[in-house]
Order: sequence, then structure tokens, then C-alpha cells
Amino acid sequence: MSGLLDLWTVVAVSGGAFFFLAGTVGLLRFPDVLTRLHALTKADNLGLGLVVLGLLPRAEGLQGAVKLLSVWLLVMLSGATVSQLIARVAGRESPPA
Amino acid sequence: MSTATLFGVYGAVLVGIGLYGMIVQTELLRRIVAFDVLGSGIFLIFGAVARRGAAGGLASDPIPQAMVITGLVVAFAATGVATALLLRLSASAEGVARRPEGPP
Amino acid sequence: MSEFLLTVAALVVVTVAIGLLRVLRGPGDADRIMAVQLLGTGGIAALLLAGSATGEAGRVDVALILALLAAFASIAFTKAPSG
Amino acid sequence: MTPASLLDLGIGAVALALAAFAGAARSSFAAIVGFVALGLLLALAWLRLGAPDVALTEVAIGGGLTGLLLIGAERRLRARAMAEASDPVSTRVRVAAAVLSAGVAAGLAAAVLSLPIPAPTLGPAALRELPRTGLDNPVTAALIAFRAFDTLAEKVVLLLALVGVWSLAPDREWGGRPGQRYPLDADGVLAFLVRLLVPVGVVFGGYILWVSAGAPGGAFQGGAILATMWLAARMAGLTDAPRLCASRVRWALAAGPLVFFAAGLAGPLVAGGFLAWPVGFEKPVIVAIEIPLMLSIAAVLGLLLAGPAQRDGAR
Repeated sequence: MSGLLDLWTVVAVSGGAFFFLAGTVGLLRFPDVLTRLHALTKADNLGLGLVVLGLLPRAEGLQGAVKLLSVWLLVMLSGATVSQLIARVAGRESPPA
Repeated sequence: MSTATLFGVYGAVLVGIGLYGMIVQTELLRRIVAFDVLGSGIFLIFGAVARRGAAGGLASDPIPQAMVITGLVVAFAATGVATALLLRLSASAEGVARRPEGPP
Repeated sequence: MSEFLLTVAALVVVTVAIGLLRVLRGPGDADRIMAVQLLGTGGIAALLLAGSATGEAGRVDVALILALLAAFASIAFTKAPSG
Repeated sequence: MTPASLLDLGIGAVALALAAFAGAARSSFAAIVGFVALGLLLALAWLRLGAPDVALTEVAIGGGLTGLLLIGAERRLRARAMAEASDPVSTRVRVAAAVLSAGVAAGLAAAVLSLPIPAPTLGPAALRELPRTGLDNPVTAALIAFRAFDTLAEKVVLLLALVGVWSLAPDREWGGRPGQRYPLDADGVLAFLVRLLVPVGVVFGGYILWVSAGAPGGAFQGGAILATMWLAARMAGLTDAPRLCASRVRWALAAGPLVFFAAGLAGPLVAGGFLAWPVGFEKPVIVAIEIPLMLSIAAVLGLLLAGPAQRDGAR
């Protein structure tokens, strides 16, 4: 059982790290602000999400698990809002044609 | 090199970077930032000292930790006073610039 | 297992730090804020990973504060250029 | 190389790169971005150094509040569009500064490398006295019991700093409201987020104080979170700063230090010394002090962030 859970941790955490890598590559390589924003949100939501899900089996009891999940929830919530605001800044800097 | 020593050396380098910035920056806000970088370096050296003092099941000596917490708060207060002074300075400079033939 | 988690934590830190090249390149403030947002999320992930590996007390609390405050740092940045 | 040392090296290398960037960046906006990012890396470093209490403070105050303060100042300076350009420093001065800074850094590094072995520590002494405080977290015990005098003096320093900031207000604005009035967020995105997150933040600030008896946390960190929530509510235009001459502002600032000081003065009567806590009642006394203390810290930090009065003055 613990072997399976460990496998889950390894798979999910690796997946999360992959999305961070992908988000960074996108942030550096994509041609304009809005596509870069798209890449960033993948790292925010999926990268951290998979890390959190992977660490869940190692959480300290129910309270630890709830805290872990609320970290993810907070980041998703604020990430959604902040990307709106960033897009607004981008629109101010170079108004869409 | 242990974790403590490693971060202590990083702290020393941070102090150097901050000090250099404080001397060569011409914008005052940038000098404040450099001052805060310098402060972070000093706190990190404290952290190294605290970590070396780990004993009796503690991961780190609590007394230097308490001092760093106090220091972080005071550094914030100092930054607050510095930025307020800077903003007041620029406001009065602006006032002078608006009245070219103002009082001497 | 904890070696694996620590390695991933180091990888994530270095990865998102490379993303900070966007802060250098810009061109706009929007790009800079994005790089910080990415670093914030990556930092949270690294905190959770490293904390889970070594079992330090209170590490999830640090991540929670970070999740709460990183959002407001980004908001302050987005508010900044408008004056 | 072990993964742990790989992580340490990575954190350190990125931190130094960010510090150099904060110094070398072309715009001050980018420099501040670099500084805030540095704060995040330092929080990781503090965790690696086994100091989660400091990591919390670094996240909340070192990077967080200081970053907000600097960003606010940068925005106002930019709005004024004042080129405060003085002459760039000459190459000779740069070289001299580089030599001096490298020398100082090398000296400090040498000092770190030659620290005595075994390292002196107050850890065992703190652990020995810990049961007498009724607390389980030695860092909280150091702040509120062993070195309570430092903490009390620090509260006074914070108030003095605030007096310093306030006294920079123009005469006609004295006692007025600090900072600008933010318009209500038009599209409602920010207002929505703030309405959602501020209650979470308030609960979490209280939680951080409450657990500090046995786990990382404390009045500073909780107060910093509350102060950030107040700033967020103002930025979304949901609330405005109070007039600084209002008596509720003054009482909010003074309540924490006053309670602390009063409890300290009661010490000689009930426990045999200034700032000594009565035997058997240490924990309730400490909690009773820390709650008003946190609220006062939140008020001080929030008002330091807001700056001097600049509108709606008394005259």
C-alpha cells in the first residue's frame, strides 16, 4: 500500500515539476503577452496542483491535508484574479488593435 | 561545508552587494532597496549562527531567531521612515520646480 | 523518497528562477509581474516539497501565508504603473 | 552531492543573482521586483536553517510588507515623473566601492568560517526554562518572556517610527487621512477577490497568533497579515483610511504597548520583577498580552505602509 502511495507521489510530483518547466519555457519563448499569460496559468494551477496532490499521502493527518488543499485553492483563486489584472496592465501598455 | 556555514557565506556576499549598491546608486529609492539587501545579509549571518547553535533537539538556537524577527520588523519601520522622507523630499522639490522665481 | 522530493524542490526553484529572465527582458511591466507570479507559485511548491521531505513544523503555514500574500504583492504590482 | 546540498546551493545561487539584479536593474520597478523575489528565496533559506518562525516573518514582513511599501513609493515617484537625476558615480568611485564591498564581504565570510567550535548556544538554557513559561515554542518564549524587555522596547521603536512618518505631513494636512483614496474597483475583479480573501486572511492572522504557543507563528506575523488585508481592502476601494487624529486610531496604536507595560509593572507585585509573569498563570497572561499586541502591531504596520497624512486635514 505504501509502495503504491509512494509511486503516486513520485508520478504526481514529477508531473507538477514538468508543468513548472513548461510554464517557464512558455514564459520565455512565447511571442506575446497573452500567450505568455496562458503558459503561466498552467504552471500556477496544474504545476502546484499536482505537487499538492502528490504530497497529500504524506500530509500530517486530516488538518495537514486540508491545509495543503487550501494552499492550492488560494493560489487558484488569486491566480485567476491576478491574471485578469495582468491582462489589464498588458492592455494598457499595448492596446489591442 | 555545512548548511549553516554555506548560508552564512551567502549572507556575507549579500552584505557586500548591498553595500556596493548603497554607495554607487544615484536614485534614492534604489539606495533604500540596497540598504534592505544589506540588512537581509546580516540577518542571514545571524541565521547561520543560530543554526550552528542547534542543541538539545532544537533545529536552531531560539535566541538569535527572536533577535532576527525583531530586526526584520525594525528594518521594515526604518524603510517606512526612509520612503516617507524620500516622498516628502520629492514633493518639496516639485513645489520648488513649479515656482521658478520663488523664495530664495 | 525525501531525496527525490528535495531534488524536485531544487529543480523547481532553479526552473522558475530562470523564468525571472523575463524580469530582465520585459518588455512591459505585465511580463515582469508574470515572472514574479510564477516565482511565487514555484516558491510555494518548493516550500511544500522541501518541508514534506524533512518534516519541518509549520512549513504548510509558511506556504499558506505565501499563497495569501503573493496574490496581494502581484495586485500591488498591477496597480503600480497606473499611478 | 546530496539533494539537500543541491537545494541549498540552488537557493543561494538564485538569491545572490536576485540581489545583484536588484542592484543592477535599469528601472527601479524591476529592482523592487527583484527584491521581493529575493525575500521569497530568503524564506526558503530560513526553512533550511531550521527557523520556520523567521521564515514566516520574512514572507510576511521582509518581502511582503517591505515590497508593498517600496512599490507604493515607486508609484508615487513615477506619478510625479520627477527625474531626480544626479550625476552618475565616477568610475574611480565605483572601483573603490567595489573594493570596499568585496573586502567587507570577505571579512564577514572569514568571520563566519572561523566561528568557534563547538558553537556557543542558548538553546539548552531556553529549553530548561521553557516549562516555566507554559509555552512549547522556544522562539515565542524568547520574544514574550525571556527577552520581553526587547519586545516592549521594539513596540516603542515602531511607534517612534510612526511618529517620524506622521511628522512629515504638511502642516495643513496634519491629522488628516494618509495615502490616496482608491476608487472602487470598476470591473469588480479586485473587489471580488478582496471580499473573498480578507476574511480568510483575518482568520489566518488569528490562527498564526493562536498556534504560536506551540508552533511557528506569533504576534508580528499575525499583525503583518492583518495589515496587508487592510491595505488590500483600501486598494480595492472598499474602505478608506481613517483620519489620523481620530481617537480610535490613537487607542488602537497604544493599546498593545500599554497592556504590555501595565502587565510588566504588575510584575514586581505578583512575580517579583519587572516583566516577570506570575507563576502558574504565565500562559493566560501571555495570551492576554499578545492579543492586543497583535492588533496594535497590525495598526502600526498598516499606518507605516499608508504614510503621512495628505488629505482631509484638520485645518
